[in-house]
Amino acid sequence: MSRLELYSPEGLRVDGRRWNELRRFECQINTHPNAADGSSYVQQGNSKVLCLVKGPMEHGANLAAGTKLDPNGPVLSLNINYPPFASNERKKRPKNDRRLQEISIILKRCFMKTIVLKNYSRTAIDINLTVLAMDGGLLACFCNAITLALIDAGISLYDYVSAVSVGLYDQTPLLDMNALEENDLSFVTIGVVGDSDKLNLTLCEDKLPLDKLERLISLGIEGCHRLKELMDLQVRVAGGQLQERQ
Amino acid sequence: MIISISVPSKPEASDTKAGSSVVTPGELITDDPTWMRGHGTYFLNDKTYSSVAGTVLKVNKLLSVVPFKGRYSPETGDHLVGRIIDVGQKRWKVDIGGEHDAVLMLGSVNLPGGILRRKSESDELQMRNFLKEGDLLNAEVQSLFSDGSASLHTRSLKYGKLRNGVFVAVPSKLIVRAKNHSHDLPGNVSIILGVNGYCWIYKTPLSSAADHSASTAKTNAELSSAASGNYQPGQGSVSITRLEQESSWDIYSDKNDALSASIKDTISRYKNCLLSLSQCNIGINEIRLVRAYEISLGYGDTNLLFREEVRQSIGEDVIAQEKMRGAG
Amino acid sequence: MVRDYDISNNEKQFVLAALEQNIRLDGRKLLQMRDVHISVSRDEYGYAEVSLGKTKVACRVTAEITKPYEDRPFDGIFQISTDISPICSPFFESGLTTGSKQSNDEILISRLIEKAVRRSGALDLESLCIIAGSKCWAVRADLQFLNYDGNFIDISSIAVMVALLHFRKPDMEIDGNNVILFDEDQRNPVPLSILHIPLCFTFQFYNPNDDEENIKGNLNNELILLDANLLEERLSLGSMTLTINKNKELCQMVKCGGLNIDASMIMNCCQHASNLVDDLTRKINDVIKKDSELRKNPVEKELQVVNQRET
Amino acid sequence: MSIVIPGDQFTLETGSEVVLGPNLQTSDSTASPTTAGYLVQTQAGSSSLAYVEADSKRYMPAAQDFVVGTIVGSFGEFYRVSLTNFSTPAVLGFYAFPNASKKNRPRLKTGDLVYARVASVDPDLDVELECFDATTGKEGGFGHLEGGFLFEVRLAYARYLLRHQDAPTPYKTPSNV
Amino acid sequence: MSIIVDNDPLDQVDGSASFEFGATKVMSSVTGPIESARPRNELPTKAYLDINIRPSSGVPSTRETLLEHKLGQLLPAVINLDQYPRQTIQIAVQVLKNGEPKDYTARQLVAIINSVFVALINSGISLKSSFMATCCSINTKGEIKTSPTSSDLANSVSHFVVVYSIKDQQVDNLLFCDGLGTFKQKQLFDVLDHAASEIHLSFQHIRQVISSHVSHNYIWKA
Repeated sequence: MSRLELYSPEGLRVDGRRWNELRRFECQINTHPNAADGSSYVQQGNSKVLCLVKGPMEHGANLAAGTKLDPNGPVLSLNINYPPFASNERKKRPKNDRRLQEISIILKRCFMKTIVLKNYSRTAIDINLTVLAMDGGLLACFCNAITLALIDAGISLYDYVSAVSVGLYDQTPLLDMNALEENDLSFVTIGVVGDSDKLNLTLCEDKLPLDKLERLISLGIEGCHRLKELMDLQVRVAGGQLQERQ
Repeated sequence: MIISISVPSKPEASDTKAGSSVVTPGELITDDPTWMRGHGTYFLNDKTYSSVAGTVLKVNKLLSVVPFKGRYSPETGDHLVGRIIDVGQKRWKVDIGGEHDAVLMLGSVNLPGGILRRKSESDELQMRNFLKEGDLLNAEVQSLFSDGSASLHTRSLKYGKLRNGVFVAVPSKLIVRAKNHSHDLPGNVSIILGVNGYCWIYKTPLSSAADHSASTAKTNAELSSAASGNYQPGQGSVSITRLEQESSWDIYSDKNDALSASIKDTISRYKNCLLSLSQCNIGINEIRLVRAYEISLGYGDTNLLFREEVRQSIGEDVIAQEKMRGAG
Repeated sequence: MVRDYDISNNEKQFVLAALEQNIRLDGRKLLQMRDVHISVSRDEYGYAEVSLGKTKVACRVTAEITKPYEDRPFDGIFQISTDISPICSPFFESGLTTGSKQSNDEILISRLIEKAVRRSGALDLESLCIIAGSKCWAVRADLQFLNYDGNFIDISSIAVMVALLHFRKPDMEIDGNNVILFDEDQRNPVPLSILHIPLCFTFQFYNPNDDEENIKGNLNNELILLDANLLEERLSLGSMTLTINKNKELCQMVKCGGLNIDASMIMNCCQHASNLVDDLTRKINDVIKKDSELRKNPVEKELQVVNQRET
Repeated sequence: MSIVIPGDQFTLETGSEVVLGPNLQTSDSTASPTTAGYLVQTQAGSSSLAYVEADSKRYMPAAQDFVVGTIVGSFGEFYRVSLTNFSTPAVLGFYAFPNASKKNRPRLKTGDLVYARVASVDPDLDVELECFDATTGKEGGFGHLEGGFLFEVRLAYARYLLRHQDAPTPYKTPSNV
Repeated sequence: MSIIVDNDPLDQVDGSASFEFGATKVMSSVTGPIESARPRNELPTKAYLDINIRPSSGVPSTRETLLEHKLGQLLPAVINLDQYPRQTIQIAVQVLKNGEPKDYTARQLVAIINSVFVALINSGISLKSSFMATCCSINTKGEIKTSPTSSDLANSVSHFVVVYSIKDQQVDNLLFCDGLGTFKQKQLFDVLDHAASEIHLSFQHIRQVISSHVSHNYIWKA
């Protein structure tokens, strides 16, 4: 069905990876020390996402009018900025793009169970995501970027949430899909909590044979654990730098 | 299943890990249930985990994790700089850069007409004449509420509305806690280094110049010792008689004094020095600030100090000097 | 101000305590669905009412001829509208501000239905094309939420699919660039081409001990239940929606946040849903079959009887 | 007893004192119901009583009713208590408990159930509740309800149940399971 | 004309009713008095009516807004709004079957008004009087037809929606009259007479439905 050979008989994908290889993962934290309480930059292959976290604070800028602060936990507001230049189509997205709205709700609910709520009663936390370039793995990049930015902001989390997408080519699961693969193959995005096998979020929007699901998820979990390791390393490095001279 | 990825070679993580025991969220700190669990941790099934990225701090039997970064959390006795954001029923709401806004009760400020005056309803009605939205003030944390938000007071002459200067915000973590947070600096300029990271650089007031220089000289010696110890409210404040004399409407004036160009230049130089230290993540105290100021004089024009690389080199020079002196 | 149901701690504790003993207030087992009741309209096409316990949803499918989208000249148009009216509960208020709890629920419901039915290709869009680039059928499914007692997602997927299966569009002929539509009396209207029947199953997660219990460790004490009613849905700590068809294809799997659930338990849910999907699909097909039998005109029926005798 | 609906008219006996109960409105000497229900007219001594017994789902507070409500929050020295979902919450003062004082405050959390009595009702003000017997100042069985399960019944049925124990209207019947 | 009324079919709202006559069917719900969702909807002296009408297919349009407006004009005359200051009464209507050509709203409006009346009764909200709506059409020959069918309407010159209040089982005040098309003054009066007698007849049925519902609610009184 596709004009491109997504997975060659020799076991190579369009970008030269094998089925179980992640794309190059780079991340930084504290990228915008003056603009926000916490900030991060995540690069998965050619997908680049920036995340700024403001708060916890009592007066959220993104708070919808009339929303009251919750005595049991923070009010998360999540704003996704997806400019036309970030993707190949250069399509201008309508303001209330249902797909982005859905993603923002999913992420909000995901992190409401990850933040130690009881420490942040009556506060607001604003999360701003900006896509600089998108080459697949939108939700996964968002999720990883938010985790890092929240950690950078010093907000209490139970654990890391790392996410990755896994697709299916015929019988072969493919880890960390790029945009070309996402266009033609069914895939599932999963978010894993720390080093456990527990899933915080799963999102699958295309048809997948049920009996293949287990393989995809187990590959995804291993990918997530690897990402978590990489993120953890970066947090420690950045923390060490921050501490050096205090 | 093996996942092979091109990973940047692992930097020597061991040096940070072993030295000050850095932990990240979800990391197991101890499975010994006898520890008391402080901030930055959570406890499940007899095990204590970290909830932030930071260093483990053990005080007696209390285990907590100090995050690398984070918002300021107030403690009683902290000397702060804050900004009024709301005037409410008998209280002001003050932004202090923390998770919660602080409150300043009408009863916790000095009003014109002396300290022993009763607060009347007319005071309630003219609260905006004292302090209004946007005003900056320095104050002390009087007490904390159960949710960690602070109640402030300005019942001392050294606290109150701020004038004749410029506001600088730096990360609160960089402010080194000391006995005294207001300093008179060379160049006829003073600074309040709010514990919350909000700072105020202003022209040294004429009347108090003499008083303060005496007190700061004394505290300079004690700077290195950590500011723990006993706290007494209004510590180091001025006698009541002076207070009464000065508690006039003047303390709530909005008018700045005429500042000479040289003072303005010095203030902005200090501001840039402060930002240089902040950019280089150097803990800020009076000595380092003065050193940075001295170094910056070598760069001549104040305008140059806006440049990032200049700031970086100022910061590095400060550290280098410190090391030299430490060695010598 | 966001209005919500005020649920007392007593109710919460009671429900959770009962769930722990595998008892639900309406007497079901944890993974048991309520009885699905489907009725379709006798005198018109494309109208179905579905109820799941007290939850009730109606769906009406209509079609008209329009111009196809410019970037998709060979496809027809299919739209699903899922506005929730306060008629089903004052909880769903009209004209909500974005960001409130209810509007989030509403967006999720509409996206889930959209993805379950439209994106999974349940309706063959190419078959709706009449003249490429200039004329096509625009099919529209309007969901009417009538009564809220939890689980709008699952019931909506059933209602939309039944209504689509029940719908007949007028037969037509193409004459050059003109389209001739035939009346119901002239020619029997034709059904839509439905490729598969995706059905949603929504699981709710609870942890009777503590929200935090299972963040670390491997206790997996979470309770999982299917087809929650109002009270259960409001008390839920997380949910997951699976969309499956009877070919055992997973069309959608969405777990948005909520309790962290072990992958193995998620696989169990999938297994359970795939067991249920056959029954439910059969039920839907039975309703449609029964309806079309009733509709067959008497002459045809007689002929059929004759045929049967002959064979 | 006859079933009446809005618009039906009946004359009230002039001269004698007539007490109009719920769901009735008057103009001059005629009265008409405001909703559908059973018209009840009874004679008690010199005065007569007329009211329409009607069923509905939404509880409208009336003074002296015994009610069960859920605490939904607190402000100042009051709790907000929800008697019916989506209705304006009633208020319950911290001092409307037996032996409550500034030092000895009731400790109720959001979500707790209370059994209370409606103290005052005015359409222009918030409904007030109290958790002690105003005549004696004693407990009177009110207060925090623990355990058990809450369920709703139709108001008419609640009144029916209560009448048979000679008590006025609660909206939710507490029952321990 | 056969009328089918279903009393209180919904359980999440305070009062509900579906009203079906001929090919038109409408479901209405009433909830209230409840707390206003927005401060600007709080009227200091009376209840705010939050009316919401949804069409049988498609998204709400100006058509529904017009119907909402007409209903909003009629209801304050029959509800004792001043008994519920600062509260909101939420009325939600779902048209299930149009039963008339696209450009007409007469049959729908009649069904909406009548179903809202029964729903209001069920909700226990204080009413000034009972009321009922009906519609008439005048065809090209000048004949008046009550409760016109879809094809009657399509062939009519003018059509009317008339609402009367009912007092002591008799038709009382004219609450609302909406006429569209061209007609003479005399025709209008004729229409009103026809409508009044039609309402007088039909209301017996509605009354019957309400009574049986009341006695069903008080099943223990039997």
